[in-house]
Amino acid sequence: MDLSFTAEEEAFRKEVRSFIRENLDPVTHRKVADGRIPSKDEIVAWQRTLNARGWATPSWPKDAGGPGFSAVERYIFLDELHQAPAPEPVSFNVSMIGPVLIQFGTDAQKDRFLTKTANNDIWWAQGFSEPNAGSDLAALRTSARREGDHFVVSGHKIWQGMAHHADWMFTLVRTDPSAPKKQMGISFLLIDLRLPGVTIRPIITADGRHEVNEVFLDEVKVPVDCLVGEENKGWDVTKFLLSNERTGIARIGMTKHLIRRIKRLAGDDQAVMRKAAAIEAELKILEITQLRILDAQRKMTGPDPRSSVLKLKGVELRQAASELLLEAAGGQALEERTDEDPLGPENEEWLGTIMPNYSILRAASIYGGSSEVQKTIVAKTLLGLN
Amino acid sequence: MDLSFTAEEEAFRKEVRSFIRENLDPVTHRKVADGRIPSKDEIVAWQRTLNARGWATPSWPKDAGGPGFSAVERYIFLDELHQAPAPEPVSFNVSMIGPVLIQFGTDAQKDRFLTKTANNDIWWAQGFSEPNAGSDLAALRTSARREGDHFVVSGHKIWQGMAHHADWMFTLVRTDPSAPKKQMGISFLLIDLRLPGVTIRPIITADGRHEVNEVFLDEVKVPVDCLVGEENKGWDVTKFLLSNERTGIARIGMTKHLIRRIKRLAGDDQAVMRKAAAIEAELKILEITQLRILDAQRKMTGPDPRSSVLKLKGVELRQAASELLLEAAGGQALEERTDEDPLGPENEEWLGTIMPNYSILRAASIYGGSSEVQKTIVAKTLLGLN
Amino acid sequence: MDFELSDDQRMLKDSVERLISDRYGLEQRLRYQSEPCGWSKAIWNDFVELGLTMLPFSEEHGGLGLGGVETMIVGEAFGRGLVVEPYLCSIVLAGEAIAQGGGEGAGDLLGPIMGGEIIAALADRAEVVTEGSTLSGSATVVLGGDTAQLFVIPEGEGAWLLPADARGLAVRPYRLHGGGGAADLSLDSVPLEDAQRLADGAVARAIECGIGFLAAEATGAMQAALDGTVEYLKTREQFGKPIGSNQALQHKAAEMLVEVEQARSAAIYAAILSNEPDAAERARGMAAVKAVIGKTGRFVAQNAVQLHGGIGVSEEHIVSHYFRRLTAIGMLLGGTDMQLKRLAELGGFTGPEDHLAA
Amino acid sequence: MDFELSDDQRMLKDSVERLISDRYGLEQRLRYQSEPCGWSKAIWNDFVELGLTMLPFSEEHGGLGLGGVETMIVGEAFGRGLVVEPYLCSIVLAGEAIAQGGGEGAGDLLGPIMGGEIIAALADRAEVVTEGSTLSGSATVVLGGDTAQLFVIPEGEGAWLLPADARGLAVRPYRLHGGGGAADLSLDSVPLEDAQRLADGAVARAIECGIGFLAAEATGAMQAALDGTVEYLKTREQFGKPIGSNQALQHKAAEMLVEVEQARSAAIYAAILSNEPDAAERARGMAAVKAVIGKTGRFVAQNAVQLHGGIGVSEEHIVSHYFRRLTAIGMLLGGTDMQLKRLAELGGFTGPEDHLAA
Repeated sequence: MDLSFTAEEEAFRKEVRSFIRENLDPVTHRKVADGRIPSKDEIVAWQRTLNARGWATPSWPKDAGGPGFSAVERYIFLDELHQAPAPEPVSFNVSMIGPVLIQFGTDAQKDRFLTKTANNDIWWAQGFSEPNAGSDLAALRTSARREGDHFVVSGHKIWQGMAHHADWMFTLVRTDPSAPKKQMGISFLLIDLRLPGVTIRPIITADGRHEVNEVFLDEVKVPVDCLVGEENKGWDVTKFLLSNERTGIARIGMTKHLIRRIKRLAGDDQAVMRKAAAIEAELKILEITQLRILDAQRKMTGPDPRSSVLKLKGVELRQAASELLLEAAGGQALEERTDEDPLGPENEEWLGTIMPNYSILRAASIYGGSSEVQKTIVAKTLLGLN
Repeated sequence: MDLSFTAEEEAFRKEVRSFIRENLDPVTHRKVADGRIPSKDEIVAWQRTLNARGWATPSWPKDAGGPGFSAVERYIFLDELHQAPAPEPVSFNVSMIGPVLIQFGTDAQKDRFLTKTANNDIWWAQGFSEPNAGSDLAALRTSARREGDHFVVSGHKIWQGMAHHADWMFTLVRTDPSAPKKQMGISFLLIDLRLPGVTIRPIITADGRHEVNEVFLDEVKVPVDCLVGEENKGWDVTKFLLSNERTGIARIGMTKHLIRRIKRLAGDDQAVMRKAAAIEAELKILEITQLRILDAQRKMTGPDPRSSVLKLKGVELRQAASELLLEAAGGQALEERTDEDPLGPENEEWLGTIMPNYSILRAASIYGGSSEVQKTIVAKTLLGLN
Repeated sequence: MDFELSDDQRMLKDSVERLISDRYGLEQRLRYQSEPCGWSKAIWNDFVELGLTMLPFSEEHGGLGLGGVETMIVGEAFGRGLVVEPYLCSIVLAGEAIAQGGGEGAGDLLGPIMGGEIIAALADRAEVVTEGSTLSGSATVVLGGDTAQLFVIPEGEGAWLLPADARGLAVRPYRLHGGGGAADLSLDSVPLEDAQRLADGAVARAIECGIGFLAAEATGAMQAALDGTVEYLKTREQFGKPIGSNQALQHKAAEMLVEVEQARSAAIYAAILSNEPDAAERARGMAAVKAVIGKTGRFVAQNAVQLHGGIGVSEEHIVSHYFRRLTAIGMLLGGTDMQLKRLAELGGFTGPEDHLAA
Repeated sequence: MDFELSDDQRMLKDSVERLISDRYGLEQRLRYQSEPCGWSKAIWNDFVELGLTMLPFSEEHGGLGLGGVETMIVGEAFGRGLVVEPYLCSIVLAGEAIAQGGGEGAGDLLGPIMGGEIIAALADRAEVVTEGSTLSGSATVVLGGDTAQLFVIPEGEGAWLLPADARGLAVRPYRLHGGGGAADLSLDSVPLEDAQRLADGAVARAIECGIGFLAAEATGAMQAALDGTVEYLKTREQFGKPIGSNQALQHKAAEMLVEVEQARSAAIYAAILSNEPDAAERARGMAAVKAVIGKTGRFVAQNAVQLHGGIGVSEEHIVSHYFRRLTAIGMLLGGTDMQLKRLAELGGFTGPEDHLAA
């Protein structure tokens, strides 16, 4: 039993850190460190910088154009991005549609999309949830009827993160409304968002930001070559996508960054420092849990329900840290500011997004499988309770 | 709106306090203050002292031999006992079987039992739970078949608090196994524990004490005049009993006593004092909640689901205080002592029962309707969630 | 002991609640917030006409001479409506400080405040010193300071009254998360010769009234958040049944109810405490009230959002606004930890002595 | 990075677990506890014969030269069995202190300890001073002190080795809630001339090993408590169905699992840390380990009892014993708050500096 990284892994960590230090645009870096969301251009530029180094798609295998990282390298790479902090490669591209196309795409689809996806020449949106299909995703109603070489798609999708930046959307549609089980009539479709009949409406969230959207589809004609996998077999693709790429789900590096900010703001407030220590202690141990599960996952295939453990504790600690950061910042954090406010002096802690980030981080226990859903998964699959 | 007590109520509080100060045996007082359980003789003696003053049965109406306290007086009386601290009148006698006999008993039963019950000439045990009938009380199996002037009772009861002190037990038995609903075939019976076929077996609990018991009933011949209410209508009696007498269910006075002990032990440990303040703040507010509900209950009849609110928060704070007391006492509280150890010097804090009491107090969120059951009651009756 | 409202109080409650339900929907509120000063002059005038701005002041000062319970009634309705008009800052905080500490001139000062013509604000986080007959220093997050014409600046146990256009006084106004506005003040040798001095203790008393109002406001917001959550649990369906049929969510809602009941008790306690003559008793009690409001508000807000799922963090859904306002309330006039520290320093409610010794 | 056990470690695990499952049921444990010294000499001899008492000591000292992972394996099995024999005090605490600080004589001193003939104990809560060549003061809750023949008494950064029958040393033995025994010591001018001095740092190192062992023990106890709880949820029926079909109880069990996984990680971390040469790194890490063990143990113990209902607090049910042992573990060698205070004082794991600056 050995917790230490190999010399190669340690060297890789240093290499990643140096690369970030030397190549991340200072303004982008300041923004992420301040808890602001960078602009689309800044995010795209950073992903292209990473792509030029071969690192934009950490989970893709070498023969699909990825770096062919080991699980540990992937972990180290993400941890360094989170701690730096630097923007992650756009997850819709890199962790979601990319692996799906690699696994289920036709050669034509791979040729058409993979390179552009890695380089963010195409920005993808995820079109899964609907107003009445949240946790119960298979209840979706967006319909696609086949007409010649096209699917004609109509429906209403919601919570499309960054869809206003996006060029394409991967989405789930109901192609067989008469299927005996609701999971059986669903297909996985790629939709060009510039097509007629697509309307994107912003949703402003509790942090005052425009990050998510609704997408209305009104008789949108989607060519059949945009079907991924078989018709009516979209649920298999979905299950693959949702169980894929859980590395870094605990977001430990992001929480560490919050701890750094807390310590800068706490000064000599011993009560805050004690609470920070309580979070740090659990976080340090969660890092071990993360590595243990990573180690076990190297030796298995398919989804690992223990990812739910990482998500539950990771979210708990990240939310606790964001709450403590708000406490450390005090009343002045209540002043309304926006991500677009000018950057302040280099050494001044930016309070402007602490309250918005505390607010929006409550959603971390909702999206990607709410904490309630995760507990049910743990109870059923790890404890056998039904 | 007015939170203050009337001059009469304030005077009554003083009177109760003086009475306790002047009449409570110092050894009994020391024991309760130390967190020990007094002996049977000490408990009986105190109840008789209270009874001589007319206060042993605070919830009984005047015409049944009680003091005829108002709801507020009952509250004040119990609060003073809890804070003193002094033993409560034995609840099996005073809060459970007494009110049942007053409501459902025949004149003969009242004459036979009430006076002796008030004076603790009879000590009662409660015989409700069975190994397979806990939260699901109506699943009980103890059977009673009618044979002439007797019921012949066989079964296995569990968790009889202080049954080893008891002379009689009120209990639930199944008299009609063929009833269409399991609640419909149950009768409420009084059983003399000296009858042949009764065996009492101690259960030692996590605090090392013998407080609860199992009672085995093997063909026990119980005279029919020991039936309370109608045959097969015992469930109505039970519902009355369980919903009756919720005054003081939050046990605020007991928690205050724990807070006093915490403060004595904390010395200048600011962290403990801060945690004590957190409990105290909520406790102070719970007192207002208690009074609000008391005020509302004065104007209604029947069970009040808001009693569940008091039980939930009251137990939470009492358990938190017992945990903090353990923390304040530190490692030395781990030394095994018993209630029978000699009393120490007057001003020395007795650590011996802090750990046992912390342990056994975990049961406060289990018995009398577990916290889970209380939350279900709140959700269903106060929020209409089904 | 009596928890019933009097007939007059019930009438007040009805009329304030009607005003809020008629005039203070989420979209209306957005409109008010987009007015230049960040709130609605029309609504403010309604408050004046309804007498709300005169409510807590003595008849001698030209007010209605009503007390903590009436203020609580207003606060609870305002909390449900998420009212952004400067009632807390001008009437409850600055107004109360002037009423308590303004001596003979208080009535004259309060006139235009009660009339709604002047907005006043209390700088509860001021750090200032007098130098000769001038005042210098700064103050952060002065509630309502963005539109106030008159400032109460605590100094020592008393305070100074300064007009917003006083020489040497700079005001940096901004909006607050959760609604309302504030300002940071910077004071550079502001002359005190014309300024009015408020008597010692007035500010402490005003802050206690502010805590009482926040407790009521929080109670209204929490109750509304709970009501909305329960409604959502009953109507939102997933997997073919209302999500409220999930026992885990039922239990979470039950836990919320327990905390809302505690918040309500805290608000009532604060209302009654405002008449308590013993300053130490008030200080202890108000520290407990604010600590409990902070803790319960945090719990209820977080769980209301959680049980709403995604739409709980949408600007379009009112629960996200309750969340933010409750978060802000927890931080204003001293956060939970500060209040508990204070309560511990004051010795708490239960001393270490034997109860029978008392 | 590798979390697999080696073949030797797996063999050790199998044999210790078999010993515990064969010889350490709840009733057997009760019998051992009722022996005069409060534990079983026969079981102790089994431990000796299995080599467990030699396990952590270097081959140079006559031990097996094994490390933190092996100790963790033993600790976890002992935690599941609720072992009451004086392994922690004599081997892990006092033994380690002697091995670390005993210099050239350590091997001779350790011989009878490894042989199981002598029980040693470490007074981690000693308050003593030297006066000339004597030692005076006291120590409370010395683990295993009730049956120890040899005491390690920390003084300054080092420690003194004293036989239990030393002149001026009074031992008040007692049993502990949760199992095992301890003693309070009082030292009245105990002569030091024959006493052995242990080198500076040895006690600190021993206490770190003790924390590691407690972490493993706690993990074993928590896992067993969770296993028993899940089994109970599946088999106990109320209202015509297993109580484990209640979603609220399922979720509580899931929360327990998360904490048990954290405890296991803490134990593993401690095992690895025991080889860490950097003392500051070890100190920080062990503070985190103990804090997490205290918190998770409290949570798992409380919920295991709660989900068992009434029988959870019965002496006859093993879950009540896990509850008490986990409570005790949380309090031994420094409670959670003390560890967090220490971690904060040590600066924690993440400094305030920018990550990229490092």
